[in-house]
Amino acid sequence: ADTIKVGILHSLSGTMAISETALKNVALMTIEEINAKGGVMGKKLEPVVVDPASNWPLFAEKARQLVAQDKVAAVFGCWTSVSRKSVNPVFKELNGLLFYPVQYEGEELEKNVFYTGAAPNQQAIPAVEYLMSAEGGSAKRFVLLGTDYVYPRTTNKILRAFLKSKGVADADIMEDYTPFGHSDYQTIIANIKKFASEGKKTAVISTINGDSNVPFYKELGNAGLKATDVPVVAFSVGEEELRGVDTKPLVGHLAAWNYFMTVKNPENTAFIKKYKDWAKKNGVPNADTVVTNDPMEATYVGIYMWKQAVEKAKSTDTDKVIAALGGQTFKAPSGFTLTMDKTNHHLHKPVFIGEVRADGQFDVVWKTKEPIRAQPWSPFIPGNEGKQGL
Amino acid sequence: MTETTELERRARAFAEAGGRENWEGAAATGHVATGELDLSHNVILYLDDITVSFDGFRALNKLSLTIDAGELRCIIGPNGAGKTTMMDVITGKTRPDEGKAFFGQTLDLTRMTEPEIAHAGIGRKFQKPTIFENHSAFENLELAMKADKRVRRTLFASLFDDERDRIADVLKQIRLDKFADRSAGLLSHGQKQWLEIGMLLMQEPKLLLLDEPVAGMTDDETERTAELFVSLAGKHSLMVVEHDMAFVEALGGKVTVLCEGSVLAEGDLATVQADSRVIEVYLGR
Amino acid sequence: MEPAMNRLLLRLALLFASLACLALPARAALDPALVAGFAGDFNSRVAAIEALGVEGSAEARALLDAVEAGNLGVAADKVVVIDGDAVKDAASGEALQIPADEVETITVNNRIRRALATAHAALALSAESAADRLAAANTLTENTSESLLPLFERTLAGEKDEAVRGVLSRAVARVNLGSADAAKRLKAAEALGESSDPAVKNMLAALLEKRGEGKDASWAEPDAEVRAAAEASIKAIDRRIATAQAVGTVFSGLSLGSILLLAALGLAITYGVMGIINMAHGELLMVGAYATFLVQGLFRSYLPAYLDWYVVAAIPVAFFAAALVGVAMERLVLRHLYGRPLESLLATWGLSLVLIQAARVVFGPQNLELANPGWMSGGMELAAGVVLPYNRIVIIGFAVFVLVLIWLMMQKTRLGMFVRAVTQNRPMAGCVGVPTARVDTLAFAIGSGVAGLGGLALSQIANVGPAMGQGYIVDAFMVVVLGGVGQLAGAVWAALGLGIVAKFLEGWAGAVIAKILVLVFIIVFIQKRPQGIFALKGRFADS
Amino acid sequence: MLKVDNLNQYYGGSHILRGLSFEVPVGKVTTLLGRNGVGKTTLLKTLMGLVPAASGTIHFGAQDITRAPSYNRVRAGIGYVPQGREIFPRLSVEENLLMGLATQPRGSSIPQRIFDMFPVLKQMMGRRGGDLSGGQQQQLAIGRALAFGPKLLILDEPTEGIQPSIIKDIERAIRSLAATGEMAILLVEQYYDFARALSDQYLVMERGEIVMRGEGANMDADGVREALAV
Amino acid sequence: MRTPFTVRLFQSMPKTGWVALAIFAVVACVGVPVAHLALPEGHALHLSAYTVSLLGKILCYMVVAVAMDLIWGYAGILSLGHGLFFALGGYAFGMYLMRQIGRDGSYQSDLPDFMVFLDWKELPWYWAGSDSFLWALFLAMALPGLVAFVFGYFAFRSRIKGVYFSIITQALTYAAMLLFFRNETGFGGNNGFTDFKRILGYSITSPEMRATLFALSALLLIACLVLGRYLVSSRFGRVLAAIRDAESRVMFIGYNPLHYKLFMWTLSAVLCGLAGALYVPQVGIINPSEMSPANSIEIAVWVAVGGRGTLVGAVLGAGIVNLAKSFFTVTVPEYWPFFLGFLFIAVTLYLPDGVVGLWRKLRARKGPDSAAAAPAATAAPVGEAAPETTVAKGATA
Ligand SMILES: Nc1ncnc2c1ncn2[C@@H]1O[C@H](COP(=O)(O)OP(=O)(O)OP(=O)(O)O)[C@@H](O)[C@H]1O
Ligand SMILES: Nc1ncnc2c1ncn2[C@@H]1O[C@H](COP(=O)(O)OP(=O)(O)OP(=O)(O)O)[C@@H](O)[C@H]1O
Ligand SMILES: [Mg+2]
Ligand SMILES: [Mg+2]
Repeated sequence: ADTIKVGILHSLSGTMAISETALKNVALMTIEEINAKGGVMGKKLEPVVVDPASNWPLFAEKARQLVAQDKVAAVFGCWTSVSRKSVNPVFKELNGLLFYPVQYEGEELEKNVFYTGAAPNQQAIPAVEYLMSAEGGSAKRFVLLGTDYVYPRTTNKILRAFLKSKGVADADIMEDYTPFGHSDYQTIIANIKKFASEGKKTAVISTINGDSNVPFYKELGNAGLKATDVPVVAFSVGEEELRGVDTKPLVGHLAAWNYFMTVKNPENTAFIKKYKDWAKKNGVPNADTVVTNDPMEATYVGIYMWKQAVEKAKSTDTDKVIAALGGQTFKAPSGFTLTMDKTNHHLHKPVFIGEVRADGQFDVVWKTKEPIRAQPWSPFIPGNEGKQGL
Repeated sequence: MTETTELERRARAFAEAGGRENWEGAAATGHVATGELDLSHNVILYLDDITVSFDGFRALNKLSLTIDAGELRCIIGPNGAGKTTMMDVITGKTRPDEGKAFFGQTLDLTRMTEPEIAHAGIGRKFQKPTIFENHSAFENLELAMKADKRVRRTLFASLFDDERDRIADVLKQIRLDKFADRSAGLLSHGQKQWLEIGMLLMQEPKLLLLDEPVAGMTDDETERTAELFVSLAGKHSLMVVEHDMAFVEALGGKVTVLCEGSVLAEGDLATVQADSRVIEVYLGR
Repeated sequence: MEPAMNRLLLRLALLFASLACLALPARAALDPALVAGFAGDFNSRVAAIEALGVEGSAEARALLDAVEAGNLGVAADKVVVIDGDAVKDAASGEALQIPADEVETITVNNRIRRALATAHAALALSAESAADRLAAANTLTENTSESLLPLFERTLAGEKDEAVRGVLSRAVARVNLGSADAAKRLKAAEALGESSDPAVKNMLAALLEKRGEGKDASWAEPDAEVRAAAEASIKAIDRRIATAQAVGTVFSGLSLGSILLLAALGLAITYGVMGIINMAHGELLMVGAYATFLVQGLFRSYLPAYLDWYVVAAIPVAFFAAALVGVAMERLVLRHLYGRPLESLLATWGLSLVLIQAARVVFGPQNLELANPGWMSGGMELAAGVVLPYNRIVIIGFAVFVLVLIWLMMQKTRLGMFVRAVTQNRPMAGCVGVPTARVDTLAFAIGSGVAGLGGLALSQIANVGPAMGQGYIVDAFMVVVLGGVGQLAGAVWAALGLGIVAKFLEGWAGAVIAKILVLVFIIVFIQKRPQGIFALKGRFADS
Repeated sequence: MLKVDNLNQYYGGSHILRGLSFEVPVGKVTTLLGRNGVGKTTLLKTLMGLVPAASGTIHFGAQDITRAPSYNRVRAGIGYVPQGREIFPRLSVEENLLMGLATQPRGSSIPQRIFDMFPVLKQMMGRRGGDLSGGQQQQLAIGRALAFGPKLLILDEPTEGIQPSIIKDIERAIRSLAATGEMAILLVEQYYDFARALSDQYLVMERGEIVMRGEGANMDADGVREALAV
Repeated sequence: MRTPFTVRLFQSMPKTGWVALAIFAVVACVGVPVAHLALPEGHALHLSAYTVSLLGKILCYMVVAVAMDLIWGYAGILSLGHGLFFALGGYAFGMYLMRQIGRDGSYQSDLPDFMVFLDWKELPWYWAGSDSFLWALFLAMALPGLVAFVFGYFAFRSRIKGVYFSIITQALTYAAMLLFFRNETGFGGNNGFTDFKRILGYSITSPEMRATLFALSALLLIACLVLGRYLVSSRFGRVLAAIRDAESRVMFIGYNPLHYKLFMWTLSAVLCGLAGALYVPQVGIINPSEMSPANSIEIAVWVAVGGRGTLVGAVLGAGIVNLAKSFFTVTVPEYWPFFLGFLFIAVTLYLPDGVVGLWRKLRARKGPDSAAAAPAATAAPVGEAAPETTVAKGATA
């Protein structure tokens, strides 16, 4: 064939559409860009878009269809952990290739999957270290707040162990969870207030899932919990999520990512412009206010890394591409040159801490000097000692 | 006139069939939690001081009434006197606030559920015909038929030939043989009345409660119905509520007049009709 | 007399200074030592900011503003201020020959912002309005330190306002609690009984700690009298906290209840009264919310001065937008389904899919931003940090308003009677002369419009996005059914009951378990009341 | 007043009304008799527009109402007492009566004569219609149809379930209504004596056809009773 | 005198029905395996793994639809919580599948991965026996059955009916979903169970296993249909329908509706559980979102699309909706909800009795002598044969 098919497996309907649609867009944009530059090994890329509709068994079905029926060379997709868990066996069975662009809880390594989002040590831990520093406000007490599912639970488990190692007593950690789609944060915020008012400097670490963030932040603003008193650092709130929030009362609350739209460097300027143009051209709703965010960048990076690996391997054969991917580097919009780790299929990524601005963007207040290597098997979870690569 | 005798014969045959214990183990069903019907004092229904009120309104007010085994009793009384409510109490649909209700000597109706009461032998025809609209007339009768009505049996139940014949008989009797397969919901009002009477016949209850059975029937049919009921009396006990005096007369039994929830007068029709209070509140001038 | 005089003089001086600032490019120099801290590490920067606040001169103010604007930086070991393209020495204000982009500006993060707030508060202690002073005093109390003591005492000497005095003297007491003078400590411990701050309670509790055992036992606070005072004060604080929190919980229950009610009221009409199993009800909420969003957009572009009132203007818009969608739904689809309630489930499920996707295609899949207007932002602070947010208070009021409206409509108008009659016996309603088709459309429009109002209210609390309705549909049905289908009063009790039960359970068992328990509660409750709270009694009920 | 011409009506496959033609003159009581299931109710439902006429025409006064929706027929002045009462169970008695005024201007009140005829309704104003006894409901249904003063009153077995004294009252009322000369009355009845006492004109229906018609006074002579008794 | 059981069983379905079922059985148990296993990939009749597992999944949905129809269509009880029973069956069997992973998980422990990770030191008591296939199979039926029985007993005893019942079933499944989302519940939280390896030691990804699971699903569906057909055409079915239409009347003739409803309700749940058990190995994942209220509503939607109150309808409905979904999400990924939404609306508006209703109508039009004659004959007016009836057909709506 004179084209190479690639699959895009992101929910365009259902609860996850809110986040995943933008990833589909960025993937299409990247593919167009690659095609405009002559494609991969002289062949054009042909995107195959399907909608797994936020339904996990459907993810597996669609993954199988992409790999087995459409014979795509690689799939870019998934957001939630459970969707990834659902498709993992399919990629393993059919020896396909998946690029997963979202920060996640780790505790996994699959030969057929490349993780371009952050592992906990590339996001959560630096963020907490920052909060504990003088600069971050020397927090002594922590509220670990999340939606009740695996990513928050795991992250908080890791953080608890981490905090303990830093000498934070159990009494100074409050852990609380809300159901999916929870929209009433009155009690929780009252509890946080109470916990925070007991004397020690308190910070909130939020792993609240997308949909609940708007009510959470609205309540936060109206209940008068200011960032200067009790800062909230979030791991799943980025530019896209903040589009639904009036951020004026939230200035100063934080997020930790490997990329922010406000990062200033030529790659990012170009990336943002490309995406805005693409959005306008393709009639994306509200095209003039589209934003870029971390998983979008990760998608972009993932596709390029795959392209480079295919060109290096001179083949789209899964095993060859996997072999070629290790050690690939790419100058990412984050301004850093990212490297695909040879052994663990994760990227070395820089970490940024950003504070929310009144316009819904983030001011980077802290960043790592170098990209950090991922630790998918967190050393803070017992039993992981010695686990490294595949 | 030959037809009348034919009907009579059929009704009588029917009444006899009712005595036959042809279903397996009525006693063994365990359905009748409170024991067997005991008619040793020849009283089948015994109501004593029954009071029912709805939001302060006394629909039944210390009502006492007994019906003998085999008796055909007519109940008349002004609209709203509490006749239907009384039947609700007897069949367990409404629980009385006070008072006793016994079926025979031993069965305390106020403590039994509707299916238990039905099983013990009380059948009822409602004032507004209530039948199974989506079932055919035939199926309506089949469901009503006296049988073991527990799930386990019903799952594997099928019709015996004689049961089938009996249904056919009743269908003919209620003049719905041509409508056997029609959905009951599509029947006319009068036909529904008949169907409900048919269901009651199939049920072979010991006590039949009939709430305005001839409403919406022609005079001719009213007569036939009266004959049918008369022929059922003796073997069965009947309590008939009607406003049609001609019908009540044709039935010929003892008449009880209810008014404002209690008994106003009792006696044969002529006496009652002569009672000035009855004329005042009920019959009119 | 004297303090007033002081303030007057101070203000005059300030005025003069700022005039001077405007008039003269050169200004009075600050002590370079004050500024030097900015060149140091993070902590010294924070200290520098606080020092500037205490200093309080116009130059200091200007410098603080520069920090806040991100214009203060360090270049060539000098602390400098960027002023347009020019770079000036921070202390002296001399222009320097350093290009602006070589200055490494000080990042303004939370810590800096907090220091700035303290500094500003210190400055504001001499503000004219008592409210400003009170706010400043409150801010300072939260971050007291020994260094602020002189400032407090200075201000207390001249302060007249009782509230401000109270706050400040408690702030002083907090500092004095650590004093070496037992008398001071005693006074402080007594004074703090007026507080309702858990932090104060912890400070007092620390005094009561016992170290060691038996004979060697020693108290953190050696003076028994002080301890007794502390104990009494703790009790007083506890009482205040407990009441405030109980009020807070009841309030959040009411608030949750009112939101459930608003989400369910429209359904109480379309389903409860008309009998249409409206699975697209959530999407009608969404339509109302999106309409609100559009109104906000219009105000932003055309009436920015009145932006704060967009929510009020959105009330009719949200109502009619949703009503219009409702009419379309009724005319095109539901009209053909009366008397087939189960089919309405299927059709409205389809409609819901279509509406969600339409919103996604037109507005995009993300959430939309709806800001609380100024008068709905923030909250009323009860004691002990319990805040009743204004948006929630407004929504409770709004729920009552909508409820009264519907109640009047259903019970007091002929339309209401017609609607009830049509649903009870459609053919017969026609046979007494009710134009059934029109009544249906109207009733459905009203129900949908009310759902739109619900959407408007939700937009002030929660997500506005294509799938927002899905989050409420289950709750809405539960409210309507728990109350008893067709019983508006039932829906009200159900919503409030669920809200308050949920909030009390949540305080006790956490949000997840609370939600599960609430559902179990519904299941058990229905066992007791198989027809909902306001069961229809009567002989027709079971037929 | 009402003129029906060659009316046909089917349920699914079966022909229920077969080319019916008749007139209901104003100021007279027209009774329609027939055994169970011959199609009387179906005819009335067709007249009210509850089931569409398959063919034929229905004129009310000068108006062709064959295809008019039910509520417009009521607007034109037809009052209907259906078989089986069909009251609104969850509306109060008062509201049920007010429903009878649906075509009247807002604020019209329930005429006193209804309470004169059915005193029990006055007593039970606040009770829900569905809680009434059968006979009370029937009275309510008649009261509701009379409330707005129809020009044509259609009654489907109105005496069903009503106590004798009130039947007599109804009889008197119908007669007096007819006697005003402003109202036409179409009465479907099984209760022969009642029908005969009221009829100015009768129709007998059988299997969807009108098989006998004549003056009310001749009913006995014409052998209507026997015709119904086959 | 009395027709024997086997005859009645046979008579419960028209001959064409039996023939169709037999053909279906042969295709599913012989045809599909051959097409999947024996035919080479390029062959025109070859069935890919994708197709087989997709169809297998849909077969499971069909069983659920039939179970739903039995309780909704025939007993008039609309359950908005059937997803729960399906998921419980799935979880019960999923536990077995997790145990079969053995030490092949990423932590190489005897415990399932998620337990290792959550620091569980041993299996919780309710996992006891989960390594036994038979126990798992038993549990897949018993668990949903028990839950349904207990829940149904109280609900029916309290005479909870109609929408009140529907809503509490919804509350039930919702509560269960939240419970299962919790990591502490011991079922893997949001991630649920995945990454299955074997059943009875055979690889779950092997084509043979896939074909076997498919055939088993087909057999289960056939069994459900036969059982369902028998039930609804027996007197039991008629009592059930009578309860649906007039529950209190049924009591007055001596049936206890509680027992009837409870039986059907529990049976329906058991069938769902079995379907769930077969579903999980075919799709490779079970997670609490299967219990989300929307999923349960969708089950009702399948049945409504196909035609409530006909078993074939339920089967067709589940098939059509799910195939349409699979098809549209690929061909028009961004607009498929429009297609599906309009499909639902169109069905309600134009096919009041679902797809089956349409089919019947068409058949009635094609052959008036066969299909239409029967109702026409029964619908004759009083005391008369039906000479004119065929002419008059369709005159009224
Ligand atoms: N659930 C209820 N709520 C209020 N009132 C009720 C209720 N049920 C019955 N009633 C009242 O109780 C009285 C008795 O009603 P019942 O139906 O027993 O009368 P009835 O003797 O059968 O009359 P009819 O001859 O008209 O059928 C009536 O006045 C009725 O309005
Ligand atoms: N919806 C329907 N579909 C089919 N047939 C019907 C329907 N309604 C009534 N029928 C049949 O039409 C015939 C006429 O019914 P209708 O109700 O008009 O009779 P009627 O003369 O009013 O009888 P009654 O005196 O018993 O009220 C009956 O045979 C009845 O079974
Ligand atoms: Mg009565
Ligand atoms: Mg009739």
